[in-house]
Amino acid sequence: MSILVDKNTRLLVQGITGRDGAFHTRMMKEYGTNVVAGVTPGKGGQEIEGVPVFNSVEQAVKATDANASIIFVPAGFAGDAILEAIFAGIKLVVCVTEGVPTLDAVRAIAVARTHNTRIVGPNCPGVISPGKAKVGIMPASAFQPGCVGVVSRSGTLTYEIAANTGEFGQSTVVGIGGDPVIGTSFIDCLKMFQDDPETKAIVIVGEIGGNDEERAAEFVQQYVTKPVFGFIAGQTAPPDKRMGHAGAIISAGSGTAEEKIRAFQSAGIDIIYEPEQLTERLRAKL
Amino acid sequence: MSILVDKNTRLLVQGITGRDGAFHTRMMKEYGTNVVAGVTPGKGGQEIEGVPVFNSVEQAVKATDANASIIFVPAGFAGDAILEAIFAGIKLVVCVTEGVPTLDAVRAIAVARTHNTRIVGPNCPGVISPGKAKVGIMPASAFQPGCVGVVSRSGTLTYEIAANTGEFGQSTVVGIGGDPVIGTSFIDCLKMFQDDPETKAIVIVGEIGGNDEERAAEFVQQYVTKPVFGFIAGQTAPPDKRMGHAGAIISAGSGTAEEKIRAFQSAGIDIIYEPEQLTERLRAKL
Amino acid sequence: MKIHEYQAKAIFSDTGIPVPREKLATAPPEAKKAAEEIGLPVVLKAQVLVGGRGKAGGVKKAEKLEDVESIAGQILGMNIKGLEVTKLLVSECVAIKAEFYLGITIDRARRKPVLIASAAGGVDIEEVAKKTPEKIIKIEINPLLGLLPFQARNVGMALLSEAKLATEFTSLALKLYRLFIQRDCSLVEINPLVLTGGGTLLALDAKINFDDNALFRHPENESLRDLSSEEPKEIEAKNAGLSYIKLSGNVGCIVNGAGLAMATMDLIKRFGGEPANFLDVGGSSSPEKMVTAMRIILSDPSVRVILVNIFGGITRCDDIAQGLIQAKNEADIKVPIVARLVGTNADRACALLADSPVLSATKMSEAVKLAVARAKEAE
Amino acid sequence: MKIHEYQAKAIFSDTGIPVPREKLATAPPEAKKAAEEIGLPVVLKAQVLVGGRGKAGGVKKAEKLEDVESIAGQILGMNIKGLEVTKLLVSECVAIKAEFYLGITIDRARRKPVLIASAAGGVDIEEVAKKTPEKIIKIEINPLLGLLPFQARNVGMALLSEAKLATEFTSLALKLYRLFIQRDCSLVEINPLVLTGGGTLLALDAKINFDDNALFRHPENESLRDLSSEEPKEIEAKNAGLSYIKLSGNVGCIVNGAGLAMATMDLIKRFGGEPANFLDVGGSSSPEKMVTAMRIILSDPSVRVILVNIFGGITRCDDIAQGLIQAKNEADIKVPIVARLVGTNADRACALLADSPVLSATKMSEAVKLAVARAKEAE
Repeated sequence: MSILVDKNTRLLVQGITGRDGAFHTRMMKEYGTNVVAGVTPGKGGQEIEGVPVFNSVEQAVKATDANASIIFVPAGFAGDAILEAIFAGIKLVVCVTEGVPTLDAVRAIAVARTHNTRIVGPNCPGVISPGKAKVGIMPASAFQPGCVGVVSRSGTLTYEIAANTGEFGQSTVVGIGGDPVIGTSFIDCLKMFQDDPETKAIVIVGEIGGNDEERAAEFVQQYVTKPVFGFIAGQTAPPDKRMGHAGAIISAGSGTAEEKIRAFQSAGIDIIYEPEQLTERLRAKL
Repeated sequence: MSILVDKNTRLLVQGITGRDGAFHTRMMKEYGTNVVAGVTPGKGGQEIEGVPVFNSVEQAVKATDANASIIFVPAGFAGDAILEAIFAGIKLVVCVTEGVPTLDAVRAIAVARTHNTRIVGPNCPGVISPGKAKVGIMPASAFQPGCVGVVSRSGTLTYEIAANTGEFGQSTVVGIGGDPVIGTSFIDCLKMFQDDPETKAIVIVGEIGGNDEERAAEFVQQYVTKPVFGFIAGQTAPPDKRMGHAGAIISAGSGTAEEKIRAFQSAGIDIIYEPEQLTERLRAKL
Repeated sequence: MKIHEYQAKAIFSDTGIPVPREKLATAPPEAKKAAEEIGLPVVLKAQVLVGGRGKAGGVKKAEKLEDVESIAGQILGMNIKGLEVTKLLVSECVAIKAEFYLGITIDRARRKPVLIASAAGGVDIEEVAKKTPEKIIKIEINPLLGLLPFQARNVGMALLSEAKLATEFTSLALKLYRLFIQRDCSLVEINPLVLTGGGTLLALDAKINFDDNALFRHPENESLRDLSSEEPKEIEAKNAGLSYIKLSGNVGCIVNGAGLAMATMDLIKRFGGEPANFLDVGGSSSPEKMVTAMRIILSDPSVRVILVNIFGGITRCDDIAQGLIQAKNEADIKVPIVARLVGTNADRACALLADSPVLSATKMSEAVKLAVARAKEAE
Repeated sequence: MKIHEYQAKAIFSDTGIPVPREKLATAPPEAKKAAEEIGLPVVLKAQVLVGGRGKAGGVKKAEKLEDVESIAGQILGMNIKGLEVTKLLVSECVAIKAEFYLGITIDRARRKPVLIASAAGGVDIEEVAKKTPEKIIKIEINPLLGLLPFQARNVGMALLSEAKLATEFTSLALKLYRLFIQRDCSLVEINPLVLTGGGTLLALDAKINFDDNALFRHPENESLRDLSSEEPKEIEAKNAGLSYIKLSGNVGCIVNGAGLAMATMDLIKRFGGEPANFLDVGGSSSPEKMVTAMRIILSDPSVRVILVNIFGGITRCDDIAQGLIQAKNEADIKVPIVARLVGTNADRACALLADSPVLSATKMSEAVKLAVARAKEAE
């Protein structure tokens, strides 16, 4: 097993004809992901990297039975693209696009809930179940099949952490995204990892802003029996400054790294201060 | 049994302090309906006809466990009143108010569906299960406990028809309302009547406009095993004129009484041309 | 509430939906002046609140300036389905590559707005829907989300194939939907929506109907009302809270409830009579409303008898009886009155009418038969 | 994006939310003139984009006209949390019966807008929420429905008890919500919302933050931006598609990804160094962006070393290497550069940098230690 994506994933790429869409379609195909269709309105009938392009998600799903979608369309259109995927019956939507207006995300997530669709992101690197499927923009070389589940608000930091799981490799790595409002939370992933027999340990990669880490810590304390490791970025971040991610901001003194580290510690989560320490810690617990 | 309302109905009256709200609260109480609460913002703490008044539906439900609501508030506020009832967890909302903007009804009905709330109306006389509960504005004298289920788009015509069920009386009489967009359709009621062991025969009282009667006829043909009688008002109505009810209009040649009578006939529904004929027809079939 | 094409186009224009250059004229010289300003050829279109004006000769093209006045003269004053043409729209003549239909309305069965589009534009869409339903595109709109850009774009792609035009269509359809919602319409329609020779989309015709139930929150619509196209007595009735429609028979009727009113009319016909009107006194009755109802009905000289059929619920029979007595006191009513009052406070009503010359009945059939008989006697 | 109180109040006023009579002043005589027009007493309020101006002495009342100029002189030019006060709001002094808090923001955990209200207004709401959470009313808003009138009214009843005032509150709250949605805000706040001596509601203060991600569809917000309150280098970076924040250390860093950039800063600190900045080159990198990043970092005279830490994904390492080479070609860079490039196209990047003086490392810890060591040597 693994979570969210695997060999049964039949992927649709929304915005396949753009620079990033086309590039990552090739990378995902090379990785072995079953990319079955692409969508760019007006470009229907073309092929990109051997993948048929359709004018609409509905047409693409009808023709190819796609069951997951990854979105590369520009920020102003991403909310609508997510809704198009939901309305066409897609059950997993990974939104890579950065800079999506918060209210668009709020709306799309509200609709997704009533349709039982899972949204990952926006502003996320995607999901990879190493050796099975990559639905995202992460470099393949950082990932190895294995037993550590990684869930992270970050992109490149996730690759760094994953690369340090050493000989244990990863069952699935989920980049949930750095925006204030995202479709999939730490807790959503913790539930799935806890239930996934292939996952033996879990790493949570958090950062300043919000309190998703604190809620994740509570959940770990109550429900997670597997070893959990935690990393929090932003201990040196100044207050009231948005640190790149729209969601990474300490405001009114809350959302600090200290609070999150404290919450992790009191939930029995093993804190990692240097990414490269992860390997030995895993060795100690597994 | 019976459908929609009975002795377990704990009724809330929204707009209880208005002329009609207060009058019909007394009439419903006199009939034996368990009216447990009323709501009029700003009048919380008062009593009307011995019924405690609250400022909000939420407070009323918390204090009295009301499970059904009847709405008498003015047209401009009725849509919001329905939503307030839905959000407070009420599962049956009867909207008597006439003149509710169509888009308000559309919105409220869309929300009701996601909350599993049944809306009857707007612009309807309500529901009565004779001898058990009256949630509406119909005159008690027209109704007798019995075995005929009546469903109607009209108000007074319904009383007329019900009064002509003679010795058979009525299990439940539902006035679904005369607006183009209403929460409960003929089919919804036909399903319930078909499943209600106490109902032995069903009368559908339709009128010009729309095609709810035609869809009801199809449903009767496929699923209803009980004897069904049909009455259609508006055989002499001119085209393109709204006949009182917002929904009663023949437009672009469709929605005529002839079409509906034909649909009823081909579904094996026994057509009643004069309300007073109903008694003998029931005698013939029951 | 219906409004004229020229009014709908002004609203479209405010909303950013492109319409042809055009001017309203109420007299032939005005039409000529408008044509000069717009440039020839022009199309002259009768402004009447009924369909089928094209077939009735109410839409004509003028190639030369000298023709404009004479054609305008033909159209102005024309009677189309009972309505006199008093206004004319002088419109630029647009080169047309393709014609489409685009409309938004409420689907009663689905209880939500629907967008309807078709590549078969410029013709009767009801006909298209009946004969070639495959040519109709129908998009259900979630009322909590509104028309979504991707939905509009997919329709645009289906109609226009080209991405650039689909984007133009999307923008236009979203504006049309916003208008539909913001002004509480029951129908907005562009038929035809044309692709011009210049390659852009243009609303060649425009139709907007407003939801009567929502007019109270749109005072801006009142100034758009064309009272000349409405029956004065129907307006008077509406202002009094009554719903009245004039018919051609001689049995006047006053009923509470639209369904019962129609059923009463149907029964009059069934028993050999002809209803003179539809009249619903409405839910909350008052004696004053009865007085108005009587006056309106009696102003129709064909009326030979008044049938009052009331099944009291919200309406109280004593209010009705009170009104009847008051009406009789205020005016010398010559025609006989047949009253059948049952339901809420029927006993009190009975007592009130005991000494009056009003003929009473308890069954509906009885009352109708009595009224029909009196009407026949009086003719 | 934050805007000033006076700007937020202008928007409130346009939206129909009542605000006090007030005028902006940038010099003491102007303040005096404003006070004359408004009428005494007045309150003078420093306009700065940070909280806590009251405690810092930036809000003062003037009873007499002769005091206005001197108090204005005290406040203008004041430095509040590093920002100079250049604008002053002269506001009428309102008689206050009660003070409330009203705000709308996005609840990250619930993923929807929330309305927050409290009878404890005029004070730090975060404090109230922490110490006396029972004084906070929090209403979840279904984003597909918006704030519903009954929800607003129920809050109004809870705060104000009286039906008439609750209705006034409802209208105000609905306007505030409409504003929140229509202008893509991340926060709208009235603290305090006051019940005046005259018995009406008034927004005595106003705060609006816009969602940065949605600014692209609100060109009207650009003119509201107060560039004087932003670090010029941060603006330059943003214009180049970079995310840069100046810090006080001497290890400049260029990283791709916000999380990795923060982790790099944290590791510099952990290994005994001090980061000079946060800099995320963003997802789609190009050599030009790297050149700009280098220029921005080098303009900080404290910087003794540049640490480039890239884990390639969307970002391609060869683009980064290209940029480094280009930057070195364009300017004479004196400080050492430590680069750690792994992931997409790392091999090509390696080849490009083979002959350059850039110090390479493969592990993050190694690179950070090297950079910290070089920075220490250079001091």
